[in-house]
Amino acid sequence: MSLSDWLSEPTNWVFLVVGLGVAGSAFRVVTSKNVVHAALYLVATLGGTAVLFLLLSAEFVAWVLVLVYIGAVIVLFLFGIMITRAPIGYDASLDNNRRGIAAVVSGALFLLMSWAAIDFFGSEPLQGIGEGTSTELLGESILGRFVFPFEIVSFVLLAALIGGITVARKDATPAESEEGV
Amino acid sequence: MTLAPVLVLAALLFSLGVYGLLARRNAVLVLLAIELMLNAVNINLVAFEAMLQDSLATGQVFAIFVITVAAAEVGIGLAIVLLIFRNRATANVDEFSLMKW
Amino acid sequence: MTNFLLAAAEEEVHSAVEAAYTSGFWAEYAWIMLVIPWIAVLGIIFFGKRMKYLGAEIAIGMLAFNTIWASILFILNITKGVVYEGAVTIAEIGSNLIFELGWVVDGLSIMMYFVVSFVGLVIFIYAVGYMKGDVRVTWFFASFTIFAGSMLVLVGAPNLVQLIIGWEGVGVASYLLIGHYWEQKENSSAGMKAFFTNKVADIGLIIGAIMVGVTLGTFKFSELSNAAAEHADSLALVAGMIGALLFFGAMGKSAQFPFHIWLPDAMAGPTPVSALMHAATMVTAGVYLMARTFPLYQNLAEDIRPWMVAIATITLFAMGLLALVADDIKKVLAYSTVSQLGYMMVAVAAGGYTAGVFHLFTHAFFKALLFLGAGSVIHAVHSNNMSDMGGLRKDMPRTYWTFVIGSAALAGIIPFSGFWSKDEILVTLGHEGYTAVMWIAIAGAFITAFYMTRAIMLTFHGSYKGHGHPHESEPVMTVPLIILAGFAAVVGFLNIPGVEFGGRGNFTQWLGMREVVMGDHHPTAPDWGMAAIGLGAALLGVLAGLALFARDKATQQERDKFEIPALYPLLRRKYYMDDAALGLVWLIKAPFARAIDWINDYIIDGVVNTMGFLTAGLAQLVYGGLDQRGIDLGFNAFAYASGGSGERLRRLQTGRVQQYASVFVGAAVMFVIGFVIFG
Amino acid sequence: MEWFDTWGLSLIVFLPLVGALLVVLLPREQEESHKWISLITTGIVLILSVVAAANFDFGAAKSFQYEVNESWISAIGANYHVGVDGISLPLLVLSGFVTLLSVIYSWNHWEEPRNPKAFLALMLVLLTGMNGTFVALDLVLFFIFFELVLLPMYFMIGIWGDKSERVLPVFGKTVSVRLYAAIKFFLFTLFGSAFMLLGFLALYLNSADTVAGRTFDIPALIARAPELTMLPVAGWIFAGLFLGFAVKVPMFPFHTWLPDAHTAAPTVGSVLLAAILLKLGSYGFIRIAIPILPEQAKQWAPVIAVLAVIGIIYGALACLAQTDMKRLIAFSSVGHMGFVMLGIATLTDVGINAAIIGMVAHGVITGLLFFLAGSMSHRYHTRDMDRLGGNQKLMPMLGGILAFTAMASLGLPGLAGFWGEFMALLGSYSPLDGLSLGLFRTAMVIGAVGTVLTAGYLLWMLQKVNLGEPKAEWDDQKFHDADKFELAAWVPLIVTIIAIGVYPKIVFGATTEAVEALVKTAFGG
Repeated sequence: MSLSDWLSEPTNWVFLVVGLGVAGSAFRVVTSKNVVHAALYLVATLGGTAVLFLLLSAEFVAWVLVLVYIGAVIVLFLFGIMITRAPIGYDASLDNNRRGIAAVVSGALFLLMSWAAIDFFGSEPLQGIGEGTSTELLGESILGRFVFPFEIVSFVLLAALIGGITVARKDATPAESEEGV
Repeated sequence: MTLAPVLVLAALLFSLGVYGLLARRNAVLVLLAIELMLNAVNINLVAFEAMLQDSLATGQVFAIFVITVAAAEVGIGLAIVLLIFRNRATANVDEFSLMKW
Repeated sequence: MTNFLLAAAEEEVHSAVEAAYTSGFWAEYAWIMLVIPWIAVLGIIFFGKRMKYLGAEIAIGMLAFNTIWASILFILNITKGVVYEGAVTIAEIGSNLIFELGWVVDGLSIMMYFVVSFVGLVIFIYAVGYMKGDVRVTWFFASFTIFAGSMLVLVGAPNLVQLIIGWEGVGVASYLLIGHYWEQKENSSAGMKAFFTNKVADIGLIIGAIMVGVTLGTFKFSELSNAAAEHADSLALVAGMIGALLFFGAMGKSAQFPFHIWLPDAMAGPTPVSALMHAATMVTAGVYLMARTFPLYQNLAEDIRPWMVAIATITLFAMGLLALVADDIKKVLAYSTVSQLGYMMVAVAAGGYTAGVFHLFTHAFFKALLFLGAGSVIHAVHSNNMSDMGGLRKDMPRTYWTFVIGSAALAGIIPFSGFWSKDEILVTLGHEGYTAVMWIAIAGAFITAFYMTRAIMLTFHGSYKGHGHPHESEPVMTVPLIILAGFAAVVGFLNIPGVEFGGRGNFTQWLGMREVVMGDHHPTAPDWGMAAIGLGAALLGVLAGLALFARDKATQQERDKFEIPALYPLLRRKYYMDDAALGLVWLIKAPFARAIDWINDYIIDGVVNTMGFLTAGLAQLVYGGLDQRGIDLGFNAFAYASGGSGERLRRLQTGRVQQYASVFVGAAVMFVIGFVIFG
Repeated sequence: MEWFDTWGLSLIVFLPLVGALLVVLLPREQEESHKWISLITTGIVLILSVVAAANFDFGAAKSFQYEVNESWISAIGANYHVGVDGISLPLLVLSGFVTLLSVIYSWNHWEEPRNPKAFLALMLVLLTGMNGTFVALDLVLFFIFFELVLLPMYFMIGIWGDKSERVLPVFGKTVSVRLYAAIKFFLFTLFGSAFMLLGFLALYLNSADTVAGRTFDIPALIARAPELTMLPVAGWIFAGLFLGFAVKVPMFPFHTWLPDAHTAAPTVGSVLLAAILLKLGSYGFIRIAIPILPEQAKQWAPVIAVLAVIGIIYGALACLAQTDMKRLIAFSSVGHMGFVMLGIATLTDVGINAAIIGMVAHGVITGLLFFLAGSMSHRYHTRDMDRLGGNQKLMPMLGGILAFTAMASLGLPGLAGFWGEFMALLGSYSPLDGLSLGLFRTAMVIGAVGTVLTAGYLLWMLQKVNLGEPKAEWDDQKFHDADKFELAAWVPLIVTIIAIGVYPKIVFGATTEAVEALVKTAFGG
C-alpha cells in the first residue's frame, strides 16, 4: 500500500492529525519542566487517545477513558501536585541527569517495537471500522465470560482504596526512628 | 485504515513513558509516565481488538480492566508520595532513603 | 661411664634390699605431711587475721609437726631403712591410663621432706621477726604455706602427674611471693617473669610426662625406673627425647642457662622467701626431678647427658661471674645460687647421683643461712645495696659470724659442709671422664670463694656508708641463723667417704632408691688429692678477694670497673640475656598479638560484617517490598540495599533505581533485537 | 522412684518452662516472688539432676538411662526420645548448677533496664533449652532445643546488654554494641544450624530403605553408622554438621560472634553463654557427628585439629592485644575451646574424655571469671584495663578470687582446668590409628606453647587489673567488697574447681565408660 493510497482514505487523515497530537502532547508530558503543565499535557494525550478509540470503533472504552481518566485520575494528580507543593511553574530539577541513557534506551525500545509492528502487521487492514461495538456485547462479555477477573479487579480497587486511605492518613505515620539495625 | 500506524503510535507512547520513568526525578511525574505506558497498552488492546473483531470484545474488556487498575495504582501511588512527602518534605525519588542499616 | 647395674647381680641385690626395708606406721601415714599444709592454708586464710601473730602460729605449728615427722622418718631410714608407697586413684581413663595422687617414702624423699620441713620451719620462725609490721603478714604466711604444701606434694610424688601438680603449685607460690609487694610494678613483673619463664620450660616437662605416660601406660617413677633398668624396648625408642624434655623442664625450675633470667629478679620478694624458695628448696626441684628419674638417664638416655653437662657447666661458671659485679647483696646470693644449681646439675648429669643430691642437701642449709643473714643486714640498714653497707661486723656480730660460716661452707672451706659436697662433685666429674668440666668447676670454686669474700668485705668490713645506726636483729631472727649455721657447719660430715652413722652406712646408702640400687661412683675413702686442689682453689679465691676488697674504696662501680674492665659491661648487662628475653616477649605481645587482633577485627570480622550487610540489604529489599509503610519496591529496594552510607553514596545509589531500570529495559531491548537477528 | 526412672528427665527439662510461665503470669511488681520462683525452680532442677546422677548406674554408663521413647510426630518418624548416659550426665548437672548460681547472683545484680520478670523468665527458658539439648536423643528434638537456646540469649544480649556504641572496623559504621552483638550471635548460629538441619534431614532420608523405617533417632542412627558413613553424600552431611557445631563451639574462623556477644551480654548472660551454650557445639560433635559418621570424622579430624590449634594460639594472642577485660576473657574461651576440640579431634577415649572434662572445667572457671568481670564492671563502671589496677587493694576478697580463677583458667595443675589441657595434649600424642602422627604431635607441641601464652595473658590481666596502686580516679570512691549473694554464687564454683582438680573422677567416673564404648563402636578396636 503506497502512501498516496493511504492518504486517500479520510479516516487516515483524522488518525494522522490525532496521532500527531497525541504523540506531541505525550512528548511534552515527559519533557515539560512544569509539573502542572505535564499533567495537563497528559489530559491532552488521553483526550487524543479517546478520539483514537472512537476511530477504532470502541466508543464505550473511549467514554470510560474520558470519564475515569480525565475526570478522576487527572484530578487526583493535580491534587497530588498541589499537596506535595511541587513548584508550580518552571523547575529545571524535575529531570535527573541521566536523560541521555533514558533517551537512548527508550529510543531503542521504540525502534524495536515499531519495527516489530510494521514487520508483522505491516499491511493488516482493520475491518469493520465505524461499525461500533455494542455496549451490550461488552456488558455481556464482562459479566459473562470475564466476570471473575472483573470481580478481582473490583477487589483490587477496593484494596487500593483502603490502602490509599491507610497510607495517607495523617496518624498512620511510620515510627519516627529509623535506627533499625 | 491499517493496523501498523496505530501500533507505532502506541510504541511511541510506551517509549516516551519509559523515558519519563527513567529520566524524571519527581515522583508525581514518574507516575504520569507510568500512565502514559498504560495508555499505550490500552491503544494496543483496542487496536488488536479492532483487527480481530473478537466476538467477546476481549480487547476492549481488558482495556477497561487496565484503566481500572491504573486508577487504583494512581490512587495508592499518590498516597505513598504524599506520605513520603509528609515525612521527608520531598517528592524526589532519589532522596527516598527511609532505612539505614 | 659406669653402668651401675651389673645385669647378673641385679635381681638378687634388688630383692635383698627390698627385704631389708620396712615401712611401718610413720611411712604409711606419711600422707598426713602432704595434707596438713593445705588445712593450714585454709586456717590461715580464715582465722589468721584474728590471731596474735597473724597466722604465723598455724604455719609454724604445721611445719613443726612435719619436721618431727620427717625427723622420725629420717632416723628410721638411717637405722633401718624405710620404703613405702601409697596412692589414691583419682581418675581412670579406660584401662591403661590411671591418675593417682600418693606419697612415696624412700631415702630421697625423706631427705627432701626433712629439708623442706626443717629449713622451712627455721625460716618461718625467722620470718615472724622479719615480716613484723609488713602490709600483708597473713597473706604472706598463707602463700608461704601454699609453697610448703606444694613442695611436699612435689617431693612426695610417686608419679609425674603429681609432681607436675606440686611443680606448678610451687611456681604459683613463687609468683605470689615474688610479687608480694605488688604495689610496685617491678615486683609483680618479676613474679610474672618467674612464672612465665618456668611455664615455657614446663612445656618440656609436660610433653615429657605425656610421652612417659603413653609409652609406659603409667606415670609412676617406679615403673619408669624399672623400665629403664630393664631396658624396656618401648621406652628405649623415645628415652632420649623424654630425657631431653624432662631436663628442659628441670632447667626452668632450677634456673639453668638460659632460663636463669628469672631467678635474680625473683629477689624482689621478701628475704625469707628468697631463702626458702629461691635458694634452699624450690629451685632444687629440677635437680630433684633429675635425681628421681636418674635411672632413665643412667641407662637409656645416655646420649643427651653430655648436653646436660654442657648446659650445667655454662651455668655454674658464667653465673658465678655475674655474682662478681652485683651490688645488691641478694643478687650476689642469687647468682651464687644459680651457679651452685649448676654444680648440682652437672653432678647429676655426669652420673653422680649422690654427689648432686648431697650438694643439694648441704646447699639448702648454707644458702638459706646466707640469705637469712643478708636479710638480717637488710633489715638493719634498709637497703639491699652493698654500697650502703660496710663495717657491720661490730654492730651485728651474730649475723657476721653466721654469715662467715655460711660463706665458708659455700666457698668450700674445710671442714664446713660445702667442702664435702663440692669435693664429691669434683671427684665424680673426674671419675666420669669430664676432666675439662672438672677444671671449670674448680675455677668456679675459685670464683665462688672470691665473690663471697667480696660480699663479706663490702658488707661487714670497712666503714659504714648507709644511714642511721644499724642494730643486731632480735633473737627471733638470730636464733634461726645460729641453728642454720650449726647445720651448715656439720652436715657435710654425713657423707665423708668411709665414715658410717647409724646402721646403714652414710648419706650415700640412705639415699638409695628402692627401685634400683644406686651404683654410681661413691668412693670409700676420701680422695685427698682432689680435696687439696678444690680447697686450694677456694683459698686462692679468698685471698684474691681479700687482696682486692680489704681496702675500703669509694663506690661500688669504681671498684668493679677498675678490676675487670673488659668483662664489666657484659656482666652488668647480664650477658644481654634479659634483654633478649624481654625482646621476645615484646615481640609476642606487641606485633604478633596486635596483628592477630587486627586480623580478627578487620579481616575475619570484615568478611562476617560484609556478609551481614549484604544479607541485611537483601532482607531489606524483600522487606521493603512488603513494608506496611508502603515503600514501593521498584523505587526504593535498591536504595535500602545500599544502606545509609553517606549523602553522596546514597544519591549515587538511589540514582541507580532508575539506572537499573535503564539497564534493565536496555538489556531487554538488546536481548530481543539479538533474538530477532540471530534467532 | 519408679516414676523418676521414666519421667525424671522430662521434669528436669520442662520444669523450668513451668517456672517461666509462673513468672510471666505474676504481675511485674512482685519481684520477690519472681526471684523466689526462679530460685526454687532452678533449685529443684538441680536437685533432680543430682538425684539423677546419684541414681545413675555408673556401671552401665555407656547405655542411656532414664530413657523415654514415645512417638511424637509419627509422620516423619520423630520421637520424643530422651535419656542420659555418662557423657551427657556431667553437662546436665553443670547446666542446672550454673543456672542456679546465676539466679542467686541475679538477686541484687540487675542490668538496666532491670525488669527481673522478663530476665528470669528468659533464664528459665534458656535452662529448658540447655537441659533439653543434653538429654535429647532424637535429632528433631535436639534441633528444637538447640535452637530454643538462641532466643532467650538473643533477648538477653539485645535488651540487657552493653548500652554503648562502637564503630565497626572497615565499614566505619556506628552500631549499638548490644544490638550488633545480639544479631551477630543469632545469625551466626542460625547460619550454622541451617546446614546442621540439612545434615539431619540427609541422615533421616538415608536412615532406612523404606519411608516407614526412616528415623531421627540418634541411637538408631548410630547403629546404622556403618552404612551411613559409606554413603556418597556422607562427606557433605558431616560438613553440614561440622558447620553447625563449629559455629556454636566456636572454632576458628567462626568465632567472631563470641567476643562481641560475651562483651555485650549482661553478666549472667555471659556466664551462661560461656558455661553452657558453648558446650552445645562440642557436645554435638561427641553425641552426633562422630558416632554416626565415623569415617568422615576420621577424614575431618586433621582439619579439626589444625583449626583447634590455630584457635588456641590465635585466641591467646588476641587476648594479649585486648584492653577490655571482658573481651579478653571472651577470647580466652576461643583458646580453651580449642583444647576441647583438639581432644575431640584425636578420636580417642583419652581425647574425648579430655574434651568433656575440659568442657565442664571451662564451664565453671570461665563462668566464674565472667561473674567476676561483671561484678567489677558493676563497681568500676568500666572494663578498660588501663583504667583499672590495684583491685586487690580496693577489694581484697574479689581480687583474691579473681587471682584464683585466673590461675585455674591458665590450667594450673590441681585445679579443674589442668585435666582438660593435659589430657588433650596426651590424646594428641597418640591419636586414633590411621590419623597422622606427625600432624597431631605438632599440634600437641603448639598446644603446649599455647598454654604458655595462656599463662601470659592471664598473668598480664592480673597485673593490670589486680596489682599495682589504684588509679587516682578511684581515690575518693567507696568500693564494697564481694557481697553475700556474690559469694553464695562464687564459692560453690570455687569448691567445684578445686574438687574437680584434685579428684577428676567426679567427671571421669561417669564419662570414661561411655566414651570408651562410643570410640569402640565408632572405630572398632
